[in-house]
Amino acid sequence: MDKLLTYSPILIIAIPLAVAFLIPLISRAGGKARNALVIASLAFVEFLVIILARDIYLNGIHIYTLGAIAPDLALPGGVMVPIRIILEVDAMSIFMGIIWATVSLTAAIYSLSHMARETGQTRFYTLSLLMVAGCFGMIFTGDLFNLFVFLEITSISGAALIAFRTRFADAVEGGFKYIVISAVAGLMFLFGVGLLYAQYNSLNIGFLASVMQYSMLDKIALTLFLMSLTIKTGMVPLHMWYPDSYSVAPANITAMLVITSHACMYAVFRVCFSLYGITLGVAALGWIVVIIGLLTMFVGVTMAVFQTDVMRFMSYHAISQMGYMWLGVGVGLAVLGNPEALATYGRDAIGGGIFHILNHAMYKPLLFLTAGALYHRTATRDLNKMGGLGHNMKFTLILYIIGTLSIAGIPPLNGFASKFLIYESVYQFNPVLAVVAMLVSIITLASFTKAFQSAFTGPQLPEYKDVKEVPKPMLIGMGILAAGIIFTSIFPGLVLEHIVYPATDALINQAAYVNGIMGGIP
Amino acid sequence: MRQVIGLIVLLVVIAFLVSGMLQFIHPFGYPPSDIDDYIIEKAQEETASNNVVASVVFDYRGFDTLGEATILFTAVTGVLLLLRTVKRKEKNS
Amino acid sequence: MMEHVPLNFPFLAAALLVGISFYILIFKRNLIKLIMGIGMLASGVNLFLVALGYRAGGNAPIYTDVPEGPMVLPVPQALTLTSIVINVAVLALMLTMVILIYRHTGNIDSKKSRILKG
Amino acid sequence: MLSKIVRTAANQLILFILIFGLYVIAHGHLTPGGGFQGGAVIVSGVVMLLVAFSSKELKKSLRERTLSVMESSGALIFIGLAFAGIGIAFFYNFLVGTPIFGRIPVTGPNPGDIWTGGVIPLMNFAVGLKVVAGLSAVVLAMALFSSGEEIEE
Repeated sequence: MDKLLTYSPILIIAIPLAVAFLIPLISRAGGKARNALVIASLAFVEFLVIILARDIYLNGIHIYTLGAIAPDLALPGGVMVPIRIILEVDAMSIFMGIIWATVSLTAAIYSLSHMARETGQTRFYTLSLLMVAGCFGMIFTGDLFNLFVFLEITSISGAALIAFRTRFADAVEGGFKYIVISAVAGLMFLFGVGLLYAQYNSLNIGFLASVMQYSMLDKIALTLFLMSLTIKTGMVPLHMWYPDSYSVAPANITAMLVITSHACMYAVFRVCFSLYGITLGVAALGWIVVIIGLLTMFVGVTMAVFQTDVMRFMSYHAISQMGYMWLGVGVGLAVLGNPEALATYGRDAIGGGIFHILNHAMYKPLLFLTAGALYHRTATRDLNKMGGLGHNMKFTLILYIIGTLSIAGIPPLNGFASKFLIYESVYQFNPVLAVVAMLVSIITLASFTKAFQSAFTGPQLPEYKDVKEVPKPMLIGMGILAAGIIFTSIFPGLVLEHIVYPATDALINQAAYVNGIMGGIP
Repeated sequence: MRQVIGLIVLLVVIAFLVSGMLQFIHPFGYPPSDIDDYIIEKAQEETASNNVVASVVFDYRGFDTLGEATILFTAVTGVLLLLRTVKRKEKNS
Repeated sequence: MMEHVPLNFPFLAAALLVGISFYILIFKRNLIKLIMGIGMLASGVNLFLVALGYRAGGNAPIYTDVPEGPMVLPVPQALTLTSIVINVAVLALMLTMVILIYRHTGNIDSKKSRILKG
Repeated sequence: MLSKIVRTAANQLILFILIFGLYVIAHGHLTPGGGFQGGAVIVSGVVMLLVAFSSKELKKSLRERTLSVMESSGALIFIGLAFAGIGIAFFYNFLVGTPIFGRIPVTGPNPGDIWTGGVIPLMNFAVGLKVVAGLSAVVLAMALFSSGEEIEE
């Protein structure tokens, strides 16, 4: 078992890759074998992530050096510089790993029946497995150029999957916008990596953090990193592509794409906290992130109020929920400088932001999957055309209610726990921010009740009389996410203590991340 | 009018890049190179190949090349997925 | 050591390429020109990466019958190889989507072929 | 479909392009080149054939099914070679020192001996196979789609 443990970071990335290469050959034996292989491999990856998570929470950072004589040999003999690519998995990366493994497994189960009637399924499953491998690579790698390569894998497979329904013109246009934005963002990121390589001749995040001197070039590189990665998460000034791309993709692909935006946000945190750390002018950087977070929150929800397309409506809400995360972690970043402010509310702010990532990663895919279920039965995304579907789509109705209450932050459910943590800590930093955050949460609740009313309640429309409930696999997929939401709602303290706060401490503690690579040498 | 704004934006961006490049980047031809000296020196013995770039591509940073081969595989599968002739099996939708 | 060094021409060329491609990305409406702009941006960044690795008077880092003299840095060349292949993959996908957009909307002017509003 | 002269010339020329491409792939660890560059050379030969013969004829000889099998097997060989050294580490060069490809060259400038390079020549072949199959499938699919042909799936 422990042998499996030492190899688990690389196995989690390599198994989806190997299976993706295998699927075109296996699919000749029929669709059933292919689907079984996809679900089996994703389940095994989920198992690997869980045992790796347990090991990391017990004894800290986990390293895997690719191609060295021993897997944990970071520095080859007689040299103080890491030569090879090193996968560094700390509590924060495994936190994202757990989210990504669960959501990709549910999306795969969901797609078994949602995609049953589409052509080109073999290539669809190959691309979704490649996207799974790409995002795992982005989360686990400790190497900047490797982060760029896996960012590109996720973008290219995402763009092809967005444009999957080639018979609709808007799907192809959404895919084109996504690939253009990702290409430009990737090249800007590469430019920043080139700048850092020009000065320190290394690409390893841990080593760069230890030799960083904050010269003018490093500041330019930081702006390039932030600009390129925040474009991919749908920040306000550059968010117009986000609803266009995420509303036209199949529902399970949108659910996975939301998590890839979280992975880009994780990359921003890795750059801000682990690569540049405290000594950079953190207060100014923190304030920028806070202001952008507020803007994202507000514009996202105001644009969402009058949307008629249910998927566009959900995409705008996804943008506004991202604003909460930026707000929480931005406040934490702003007070990273003075330790006593950090101790009182800084750590809670970052904890709230990261806990909100976990909650958002559960209820937003659930809402997208329920919207997909509506599309599966009514073949339309227009809220005005839907009506009275609650009568014969009972389970979808219940799941939609769970998702809505959770996103609006109603007390019993988990959305409230993380938002309350953010309000409480952000209030001590600056009361105005907390007031705006609460206002946005109220507007979210209002807009979701409107959407709920137009889709589910009301008289049963004649053309939807014979609409049946969605098939079994789609319900199982949505059920897993709903179970996750309910578990986090009942035991928020448990989840906070065991998963969220270790991740927060791992993010704040840059020295541990650097020592993981440099082996304790200051 | 838009052309004028465009040219101004272009000049500002190029001026910013050129100024950044002239003052701060290391002089062309004299880069810091501690990793690369180690690789040039040890490549033949550790990876048994004369072409040091090939040893970097396939052995020292082989994981990048695996990622890159995956990117090529993704792009080919994506293109063939998009250019498939759509014969959708319309049962009941 | 600094005075006789040649002006950083490759970095100047990379800066110009990136600057011009920004202009194209912002102002050109034809989708094919947009793709050419991204191709130009990619070659600008690749030129910047390769120019980082040059060592004055260096030879190619290949030990087969190499003349005397220092060797050029191999790692930036490996990074550029990967970046070029990524650029090929991205361009292939973008061109396929332009083919499909042209087939759906009959033109490739980004203003007229805009379907998604609001 | 170009004139007969062009078609016969293309038939002869493809052989030289193929040989040169294989040379670039095979000597990836000795001279500049390798899997990607050699594969691109061979794909340029395939594009030449596509120009000389129309995409309908080429579809008969280059079946889309075989290209996808070639590409998947190339990728599987590559990741298999990477997995083979899992005993020590994922991308470990396990063939260094073994008689197959592993002779360690004399350090410093040397004329270059093909039986060196450990895993690198095998990986070059796998990547070359993948690039040839993948890019020719893309070029063929684009040609068939624009001319309204059926890309059999």
